[in-house]
Amino acid sequence: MAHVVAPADAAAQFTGGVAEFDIAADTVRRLIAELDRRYPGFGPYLDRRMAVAIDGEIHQDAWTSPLKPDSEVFFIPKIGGG
Amino acid sequence: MSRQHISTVVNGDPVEFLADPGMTMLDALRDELGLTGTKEGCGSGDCGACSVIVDGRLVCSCLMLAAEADGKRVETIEGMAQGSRLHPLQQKFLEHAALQCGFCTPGLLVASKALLDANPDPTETEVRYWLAGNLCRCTGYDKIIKAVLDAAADMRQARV
Amino acid sequence: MTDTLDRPDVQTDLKIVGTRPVRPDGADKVTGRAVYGADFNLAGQLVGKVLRSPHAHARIRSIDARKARAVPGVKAVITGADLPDVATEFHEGGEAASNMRDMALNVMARDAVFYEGHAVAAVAATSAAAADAALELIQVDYELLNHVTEVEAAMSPDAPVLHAHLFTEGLEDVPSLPSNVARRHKIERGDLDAGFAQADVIAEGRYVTQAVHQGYIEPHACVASWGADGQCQVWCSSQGQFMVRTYTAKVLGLETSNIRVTPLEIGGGFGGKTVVYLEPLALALSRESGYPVKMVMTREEVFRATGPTSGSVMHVKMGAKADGTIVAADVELKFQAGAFPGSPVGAACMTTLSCYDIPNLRIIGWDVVTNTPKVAAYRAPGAPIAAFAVEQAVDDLARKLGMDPVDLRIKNGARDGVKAPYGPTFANIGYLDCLEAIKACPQYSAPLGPNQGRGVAAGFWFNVGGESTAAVHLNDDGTVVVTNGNPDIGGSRASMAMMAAEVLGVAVEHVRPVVADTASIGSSMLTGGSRTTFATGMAVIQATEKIVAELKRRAALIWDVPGEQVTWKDGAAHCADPAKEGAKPLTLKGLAGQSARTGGPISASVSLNAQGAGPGFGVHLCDIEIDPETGHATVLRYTVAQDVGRAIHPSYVEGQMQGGAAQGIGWALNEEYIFDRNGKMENPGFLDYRVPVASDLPMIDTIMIEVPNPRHPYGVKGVGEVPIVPPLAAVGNAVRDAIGVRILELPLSPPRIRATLDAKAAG
Amino acid sequence: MAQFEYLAPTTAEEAARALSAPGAKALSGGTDLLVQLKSGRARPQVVVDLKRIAGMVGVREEHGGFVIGGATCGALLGEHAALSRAWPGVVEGANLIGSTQVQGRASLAGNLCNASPAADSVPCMIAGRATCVIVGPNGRREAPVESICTGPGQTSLAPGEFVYEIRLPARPPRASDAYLRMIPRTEMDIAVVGAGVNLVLDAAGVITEAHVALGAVAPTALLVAEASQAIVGSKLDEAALGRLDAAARAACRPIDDKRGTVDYRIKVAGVLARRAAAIAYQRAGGAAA
Repeated sequence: MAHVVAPADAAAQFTGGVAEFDIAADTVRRLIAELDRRYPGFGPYLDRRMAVAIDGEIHQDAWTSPLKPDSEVFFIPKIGGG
Repeated sequence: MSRQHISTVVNGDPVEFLADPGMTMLDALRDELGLTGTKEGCGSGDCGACSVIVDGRLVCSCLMLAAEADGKRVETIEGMAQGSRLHPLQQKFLEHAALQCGFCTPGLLVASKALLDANPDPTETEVRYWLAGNLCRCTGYDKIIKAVLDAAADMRQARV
Repeated sequence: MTDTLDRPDVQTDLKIVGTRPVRPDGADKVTGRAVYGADFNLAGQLVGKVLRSPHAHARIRSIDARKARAVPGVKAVITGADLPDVATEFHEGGEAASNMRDMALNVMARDAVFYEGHAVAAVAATSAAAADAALELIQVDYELLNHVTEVEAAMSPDAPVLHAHLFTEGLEDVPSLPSNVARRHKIERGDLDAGFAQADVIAEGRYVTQAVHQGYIEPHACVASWGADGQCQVWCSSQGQFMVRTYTAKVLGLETSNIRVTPLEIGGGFGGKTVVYLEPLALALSRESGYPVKMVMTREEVFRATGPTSGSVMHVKMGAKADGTIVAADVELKFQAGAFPGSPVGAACMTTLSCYDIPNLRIIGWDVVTNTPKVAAYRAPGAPIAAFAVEQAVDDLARKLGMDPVDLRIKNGARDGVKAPYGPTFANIGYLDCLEAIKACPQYSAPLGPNQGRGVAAGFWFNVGGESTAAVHLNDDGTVVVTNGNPDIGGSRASMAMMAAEVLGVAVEHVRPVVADTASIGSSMLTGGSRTTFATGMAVIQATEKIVAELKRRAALIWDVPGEQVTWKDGAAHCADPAKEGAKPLTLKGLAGQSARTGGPISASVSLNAQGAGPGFGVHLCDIEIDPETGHATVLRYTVAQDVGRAIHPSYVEGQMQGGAAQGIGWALNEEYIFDRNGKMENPGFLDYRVPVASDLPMIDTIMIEVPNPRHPYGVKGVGEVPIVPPLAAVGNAVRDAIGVRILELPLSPPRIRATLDAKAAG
Repeated sequence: MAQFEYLAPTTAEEAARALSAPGAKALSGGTDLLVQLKSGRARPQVVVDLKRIAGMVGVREEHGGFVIGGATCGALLGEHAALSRAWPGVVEGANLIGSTQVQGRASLAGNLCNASPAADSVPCMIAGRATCVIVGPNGRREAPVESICTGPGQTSLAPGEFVYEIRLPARPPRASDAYLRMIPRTEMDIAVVGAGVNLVLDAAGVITEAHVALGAVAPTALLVAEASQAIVGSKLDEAALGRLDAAARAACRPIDDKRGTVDYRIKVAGVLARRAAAIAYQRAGGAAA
């Protein structure tokens, strides 16, 4: 079960404020699909706006990144640079 | 308004071109003579990227009419190296990594040459105040000042 | 395909990485031969110019260009109506995610103008004089609207609303009325009230900063050619030719294959050249005129119409226990986005407390549109602004606790295993090492004279990985070409050549780095986000490793030995097969000479999405002297300590540290956008927009701390953006130390410092 | 850049005739004029380059004083040893205008006739009691420098008139001057406040003659009589400096603009007047104040 945390404002908009979830998924792609099933529209929003940090490491576009059973997944706004 | 015939000497070569009265020396160098090494950063004499030497005097070519160059000697960045042998300032700027984007570098090299022609042994402060009219946004000036001081030392050495 | 390196051991016995060769593109730059945006010309090109709005906010009723078209020499006139009405679509072309509709509207207005300087029409003519004459004859019928520039004014309910379709995102309940607040960002952790309840000391402040510009010396410039067959070409200076291609295609509604963008040298960007302004207009003018079109911005246009970074109002409240443990932090950030949504307040929220391990925190960020030029990225976008507030609140805490400001930061500092406020757990970070380095540096203990002060401040930036492509080709004589898609703003060609040379084991002079156009190399994200040496470098290393693998295979073929018997060292294949005793090593030159017989040209290309960009930390120390009678501030001494991972070319890493510090010092002391009552910028030029000059600054001392990033073969971390984060607060803390009172509003100009001293004297 | 005709007459009379034409403007260093041409603030039909007229470029000593050609650039003044010794303040003012590059072009007459209240070279010319020789369609006349500027961008010159040369009077012994200005950076800015002080001392170090002129605190540079009276007869002691400070502040009629506030300019005018006086006093041979 991956422990997932989304930013408070994204949660406010789609999940009525719930920002932490536990989801059984072995890839980020499937994890996002499950979130979209629970909160319609949340999946595309996460894909468009969010980068993913898995166990402390940021992946900008990481559908294929594998998840360990006890992985900690953070959704964080995509980061631009100057 | 008729175009004016201008004859001048650029980097030691006699040159002639036609100039609208409103054309600046910078426009003439870049658009008429194809010497694009001298750059325009502001057009108002506040950045120094257009620095050239006219009759031995360091000036902003964007604040000078092309017509005023008639009969004058103009030195630009393109004239600093002797063939493929770089001027000591050009070499030191490379060795010290005294440039990043390089856009201000031509103006700074011409201004530094004018400085060392007038003052072969400047202090750090003298270099900084002489070059205050040449803006650089990338380097924070540190390596530029060190490169100029290093080149000055080499050039004094060479003169001995 | 994504080549993900899981856990490579960071190599340490390196021969070229860490040296300081002269950059391969240097000669052209010091002789004036390098070709920047405005230096490129095409035969028969027209001069393109833009008509810009004189009003900060107005509806466009109509535009009459008939007289303009009649001017002799005018070949094309375009307005918003000549460009597609682009639908809202978020696209990852350069920065995080840009709304294509907003970008198109910023390139040229359609129904309304949202800032003074907003493009409303453009002309192309055979001469500048004809183009100028035409601009003056374009009649635009404006309906003036109320405007607002200041961020808090724009947030108030009675403010004029810029976009009727704009409803604040990120709120619990979707608002019913449109407003100028595009988005609220929120990060929370722990129990804020409980945290503050434990605090023995509180530091609080309302901080204000103004919009500032990246200040690159090269104005935007491009040449564009629309072929009769619809094939378009663009030559321009930008931070990413692929970004220009993507955005230009979107704005003009073209297929990407129909646009080829050739990168020219770029005269500075700092994030400001990560969007398009002129390229779509030049192409549209070229289409209508049938000629190539060259467009070059004036310095005034660069200030009025290209992205500054946000002006801001910030509230910070921090609490600490007597023993120095920071227990709570409450930060609210209100940022100008300019004419369209998209300020860097999100990144500011994520970075503002990231140097600290604070259990209870709340960070709120407001993205607010205003009638000012659309904000663009400026080096670690948003982070310097937020650090100006937080790093001074921390300074106040240290004073109230009677604690050394560096010790307070060491006690609460982020370190491996600490969870960042925005989520991930830090690993392999050198923040504490930077703090210790500053504490030990000579400046920290040097005596101070009268009216002098010392300030310290810290800074963080994520650094970005992202998509990069690199290709390596072996030439017939054994020399090498390394091609990539990232414009070289600060010496990255040198780093690419060094990394390839290191893998090959040859001298860097034999490796020629090239920045290719969009049709000659795989796609690459732009140069920015401190990513190039990390991500593109990784692609270069992997591509070169493929070359070495192929060379070993070719050598095994030549020696007719099993592949495992061949090793690669110091630029040559060595044969370990006992049967081939005495076989001479096969050098690059030798293998290249026989490549036809062993399988053909030797080339390799790698495209990847680099993961694991190591975050960067920096700590700055500023000594300043204030003239109490004039309020003039002089920076006496400045030291920068920064975790640089592994410096590939140390001179250019030092250059980033010094350049970032100088921009931050300018931002702190004298730089600001000044708007008059009509929302018109009063200082659109380098005379009154005061960037630091050579005589303003001391030498900037640098301390490079190398804590390698294991996700890169040589341990590279991004270094370009962190150095601009601390200086605003380092200067602010130094001024506070010198005059005994804190000034909470930038810039710290002489009039403001003198007024503060007078108020203090008046008690 | 609007189109115009460029003329480069070789005699002053020719220049005066050319400048009498409607829409004619004089060009010396060009560091103000070209900026105005490009921004459209100036749209002349004719530009008359004065630099080829004999006497317009150069410095010569005459009857103990100095005569400076109207088109002489500031850098050249700095290289003239005798002038720099006699009039350090005037030379300082000229050599603070803009950058090294600008000082390679900008002239005293140009700086004066551009009539910016903040012109760096004007306070010390006024304090030095300099006069200018003006050539026009009906001959030459001489006028004190302070009579030239009548308001921001306006001068008392009649159509066709231009400043042919600046004359600095002979210096008595123990006389010197100094110029200071307040700018946010260390170079390149327009003066937020400027102060020029010219002093003559007697053998005992008592100030027998004093002239104080302030820049950027009124529509034109100001010659402040009360400031002179505040220090004449003193050895520039604290009391005298205090009176000078007050007199300077009282004379100011500044504006708020993007470079400074009214309150700031008034206060700093007093500060710079004091400091410039102290430097001039020291240069004139008085003990350090």
